[in-house]
Amino acid sequence: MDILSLFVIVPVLTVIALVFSKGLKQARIISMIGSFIQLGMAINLLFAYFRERAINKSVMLFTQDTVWFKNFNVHYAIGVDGISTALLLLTSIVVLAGVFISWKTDDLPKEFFVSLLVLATGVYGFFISIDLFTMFVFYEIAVIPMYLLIGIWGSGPKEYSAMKLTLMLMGASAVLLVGVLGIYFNSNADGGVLTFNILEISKVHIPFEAQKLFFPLTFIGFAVLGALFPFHTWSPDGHASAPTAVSMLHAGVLMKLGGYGVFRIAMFLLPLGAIEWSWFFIILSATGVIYGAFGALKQTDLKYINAYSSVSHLGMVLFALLMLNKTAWNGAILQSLSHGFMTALFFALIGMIYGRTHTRDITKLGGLLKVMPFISVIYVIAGLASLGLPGFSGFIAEMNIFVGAFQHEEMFYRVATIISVSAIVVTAVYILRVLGIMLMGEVKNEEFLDLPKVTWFEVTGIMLLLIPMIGMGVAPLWLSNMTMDSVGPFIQGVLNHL
Amino acid sequence: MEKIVFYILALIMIVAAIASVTSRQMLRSVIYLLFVLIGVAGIYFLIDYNFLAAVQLTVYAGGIIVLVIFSVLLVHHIEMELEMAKLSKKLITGLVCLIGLGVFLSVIYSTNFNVVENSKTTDVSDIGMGLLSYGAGGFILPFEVISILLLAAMIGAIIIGKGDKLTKNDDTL
Amino acid sequence: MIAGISIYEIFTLTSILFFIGIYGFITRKNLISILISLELILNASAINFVIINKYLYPDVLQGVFFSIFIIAVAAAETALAVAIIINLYRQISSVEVKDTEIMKY
Amino acid sequence: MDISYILFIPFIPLAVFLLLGIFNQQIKPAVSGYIGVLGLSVSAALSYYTAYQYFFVVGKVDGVYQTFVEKTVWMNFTDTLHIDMGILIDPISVMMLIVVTTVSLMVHIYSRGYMKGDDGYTKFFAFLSLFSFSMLGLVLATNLFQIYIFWELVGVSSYLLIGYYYTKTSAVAAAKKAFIVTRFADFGFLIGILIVGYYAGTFDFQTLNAVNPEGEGLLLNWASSSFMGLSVITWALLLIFMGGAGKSAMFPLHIWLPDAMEGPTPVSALIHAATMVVAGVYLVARLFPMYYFVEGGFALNIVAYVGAFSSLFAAIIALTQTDIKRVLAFSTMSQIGYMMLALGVSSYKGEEGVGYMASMFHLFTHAMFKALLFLGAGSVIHAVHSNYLKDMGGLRKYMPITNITFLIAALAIAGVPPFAGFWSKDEILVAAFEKNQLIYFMALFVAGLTAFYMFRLYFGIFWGKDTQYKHTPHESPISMTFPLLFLAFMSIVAGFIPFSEFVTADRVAFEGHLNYPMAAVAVGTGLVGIILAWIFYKKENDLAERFSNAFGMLYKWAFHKFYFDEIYMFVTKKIVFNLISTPIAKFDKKYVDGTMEGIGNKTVIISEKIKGLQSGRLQDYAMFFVSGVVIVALVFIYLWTN
Repeated sequence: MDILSLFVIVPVLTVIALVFSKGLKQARIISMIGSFIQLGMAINLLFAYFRERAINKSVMLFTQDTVWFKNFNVHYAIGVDGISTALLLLTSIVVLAGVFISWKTDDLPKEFFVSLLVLATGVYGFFISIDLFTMFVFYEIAVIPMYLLIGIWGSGPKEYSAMKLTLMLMGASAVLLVGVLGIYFNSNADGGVLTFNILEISKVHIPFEAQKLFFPLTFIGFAVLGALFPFHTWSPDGHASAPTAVSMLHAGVLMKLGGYGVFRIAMFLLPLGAIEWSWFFIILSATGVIYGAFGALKQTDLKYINAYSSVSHLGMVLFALLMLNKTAWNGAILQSLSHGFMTALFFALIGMIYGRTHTRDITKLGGLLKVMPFISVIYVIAGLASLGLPGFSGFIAEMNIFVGAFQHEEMFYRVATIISVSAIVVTAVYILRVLGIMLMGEVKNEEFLDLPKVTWFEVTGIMLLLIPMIGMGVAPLWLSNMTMDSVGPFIQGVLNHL
Repeated sequence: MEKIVFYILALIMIVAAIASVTSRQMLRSVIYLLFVLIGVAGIYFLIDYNFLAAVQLTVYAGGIIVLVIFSVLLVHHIEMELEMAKLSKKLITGLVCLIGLGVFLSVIYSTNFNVVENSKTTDVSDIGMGLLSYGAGGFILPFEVISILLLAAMIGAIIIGKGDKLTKNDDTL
Repeated sequence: MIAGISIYEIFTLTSILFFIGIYGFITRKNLISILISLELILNASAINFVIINKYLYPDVLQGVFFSIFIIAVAAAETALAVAIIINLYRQISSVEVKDTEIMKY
Repeated sequence: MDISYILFIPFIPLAVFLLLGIFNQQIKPAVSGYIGVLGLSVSAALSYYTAYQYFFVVGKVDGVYQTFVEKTVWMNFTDTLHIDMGILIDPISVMMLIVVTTVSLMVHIYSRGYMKGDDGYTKFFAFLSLFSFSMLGLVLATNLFQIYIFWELVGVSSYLLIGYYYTKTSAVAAAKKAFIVTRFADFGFLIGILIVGYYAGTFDFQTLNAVNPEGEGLLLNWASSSFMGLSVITWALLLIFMGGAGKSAMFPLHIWLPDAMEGPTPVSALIHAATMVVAGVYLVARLFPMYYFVEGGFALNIVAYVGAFSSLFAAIIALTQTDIKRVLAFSTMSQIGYMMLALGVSSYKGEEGVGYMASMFHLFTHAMFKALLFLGAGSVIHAVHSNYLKDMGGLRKYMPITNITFLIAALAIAGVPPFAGFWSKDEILVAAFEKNQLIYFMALFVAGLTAFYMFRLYFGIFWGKDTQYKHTPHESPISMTFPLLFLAFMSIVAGFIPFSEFVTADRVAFEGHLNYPMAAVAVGTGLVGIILAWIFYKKENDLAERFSNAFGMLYKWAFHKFYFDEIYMFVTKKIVFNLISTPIAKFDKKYVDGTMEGIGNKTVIISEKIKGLQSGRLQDYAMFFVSGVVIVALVFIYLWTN
């Protein structure tokens, strides 16, 4: 069994084991063990990647290729580069943290963990695939459990939110499918057979007209998941209704699929289309950056604030990807990782606060620093990380994006960059607003004075997310170099087409 | 002569047909239909299909119409006025029918039919031979099928008409 | 053959009858009236069979046979329809279409 | 010169921070105070050693002070652009090391007394250490990006320390305001950095500063690119200065500084008087060759005017304030304006660079006497539990040490010889006089105002009316008075340091000398201010009130800080929140989400309609069937003929 396929097999085995488990205790132990194995594999993969990279210069490592649907030349083709390795690591950490955070799921625990791990399977599969069709299949596997997770274990108007989220994402995948098929049917533009393999398609000169037509479809198809303005509205409602671990996984990992897909497929395979359309999508994504930040300014529900902040941060990812520039692309990858840890941490903390105080309305909270110091301090740290404080992952990601985007010669791109940069100010405002209202000040509610202490599994979950975030921020070089090396062939591939 | 007869018949049939579908009294409607059916029989006579005309008169004008009249009498008061459709619906339907008619006629008139001049008279024996023949062009099988069908319909009609209630509990209605 | 009358005129007549039947079928609100309209349609097409047989293929009798079949089927259909209508009337004391819509549930 | 040991100077406070931060609950307050002081003392000792080594042993080669750099790549952007982390040793960074560690050490010692018994004692020391680390990192930065990184870190430490009393709403608001205003300024700074990075291809100070008057080298790359009549690099410098102005509370980004006084007083002394707020000055000094040479020093002129105006503006406001810490805050702003204007009027070569030297000199002396003033004020506040002048008076009897040290500091800031402020201020006035008469007269006027409001404060606190105190005020403990005495000592002797020997624009030492006429005028102005204050405030009388009434409107405006807070409030609350954010939230709910929902709802409605077609009515079906047939027939017969 090769090192990558295990990423799909282990969660599936965990799911099977879960099916035969009884009760919460068994379910969570099994999920925890499964997720631990995943994390171990991800770390192992990281080292294996470094060893392999030293001797192997091809774009993708550990590649495997098996035909599974001959008529359409669909392969189970897998392989990773530095980017997918990093994202796999992110996924495994967030999944494990998510399991810890859902330690106390009382309601249908077995089914909950099964859905969670099915979702994880989809995400893992998506990150390792290099075949468009296989990728799409895994993408759908990842998106579907969301409906159940929110619809069953959610809170508030959960059916509505689940429906909205699923419908919008499904709508997007419909558009995406058209784009993917468009790419597929143009993959023999230089002669040869039709193929879904990304690496092979990238060598083909897809006609300009086709690129122009299919780029927006592919881009929007993925970008909806990446909360592109104005298709972001599923995100606030969805996150608000979702249970904690699901919010974490969704914002932390699933939304990254959008950016990753844009990078791997839309930008890489359709570069001419990307250039043709970049002005339009840059306007959208830069709007999203500012708009999300301003949107967060006025909200009072913690999850809404965080959801809008995600719109802003992930807008930055799309914005960077559209710049077609190595540094900016690297920044986009780093931002994906950084936002993954950060937002998962945020949602975990929000879940803990909500679990204790039973409200997410910041105007009803106050003085939490006094009553739950640990969670509050971590919230402050997460907040500071989110506003791009040096020493945390967000800073290096944003700086890469800004420096990269600013390398663009044209005035339009520069102005868009400056507009995006201005979001850091607004971000500071809304983060500090939350900190000021919620954590500081006097304790507003007598009941808050006697709240349960943090538990070991909550601390573990938090630390799992916090440590990589600080690690990335303090010593970014190795990670940044790893992703930068992997971005290299892609940007080169794109430039070859111009 | 025949031409005039045809036109008269056609006029009667059309007027009667229109009257039949627009009359607000059930029984009149049926009687107008009777005129149309008789007109059809007249057409059959005109083209020398006497047997057919006779069948038309007996089965249709004689049988079916009587059946319908009975049912009308069973379920209606004589003077009862029927409820009519909304004007808009009538207009739309009329329009659609007129357009359809236009399409039909334009197709018919633009088609060049290969008419064979003849004045052949068909007698009953020909029809009987055709219907009961086993050979090529024989219609024994459909004939039998129709017979069975008629039988089945008859039994069905009796069973339905016998009057067991469709549903036992009336409160669902 | 009717002397002096072309096939076109007869077709015109039958087409008119046919569409009057359709008009009636759609607009009438009473089951028996619908049945009557149906008879109109059937007759119009029966005439067509016969006419085509007579004018275009005088040597065979298929059209006639079909007419006979149509008459037979019409008779059967009417018998059944009348039976249903009467039964319905017993059940709900009405033969208006709108009252029978209950059946679709 | 082996400079790697200098790494310990910032890293010891970092280690202290981590220690105190992580084991916050486990460490006893008394121990944590000692840990903090001990860490800082080591750092300070190392700094002094560094200074000695640099200035007297290895720094000078052929009469020119060398730059020593040690750095490592921290993060790669492109092949040429990368962020380095490292240390850069040159005269100004060494000088700043001394300033930061000295003041920080004093504040640490002082805080042991001042914060005694506070709940978050350990936390306080952790934050102080974090700040010291960040500030030292900022000082030692080798490139623009590194300075930006530490710039943000000092910003956040400042945020944490201002909001130290986090249950107090005003403190939280002040912390937020400070962070956001400086963040806004940093936005400009960052864009400036981006521009520099793009056009120069480097962030490195040494490479950037290697410009020369002939406009060779790096300048060539930029000459072609201009934007709105100015070359892009001037824009970049202006934007960088915007960042500096934000941190240094220059007009119009000054509004956060007075509010920042909500923090504990030692914090105000350390961050908002001596070190962080001079970061802007330090930044301009760091890039001085660029400011001076690029486009004939256009950006530098702006610096001078902004500095001069801020200086005057703040001095006028300081006249009217009644909260003693706010008076000091505005005084700080005014003095930093002084430093800025000194940089602005400076030239590069030799003795013409006296402004640069004077600015750094003033930075140094100001750090000492302003920290002293704040700590003295803290001592007073500690005694009377109030910030307001009206609650004070006649304290000289109760607090002799505080009284004397405060007087020394006040004399120093008023520019009375032989105290430190006199020497540095004199040099600034000389530099201004040579370059720009307008600025000179503004500066001179400000000198007079400074003397006046400082002695208004002094007389108001220690003389004036004999207030009856509920608790008899008493002198502070030794942990608090020792820093006062030490800083008072520094305020006296710092002026005699021959600064031009050490810190000059072109790194070549020159002989500094006193310009007697200028000095006489400056001292005269200062004395006038002191005498006026004497008349007004020494004894309790209503002169001051009548005087302020005479000014009427102007007094009222100044008292309300020229309504700048209100303007900003208006912009943020009314415009940003009510006119941008609220509509966006509504817009999002109503239109963006509405559109998406609308699509869904329309689908439902349409499907309802379509469901209606499937009515079960035979006649309707017949209708559709016939219509369909007719339409299909029409289409196929007439429209689609081939």
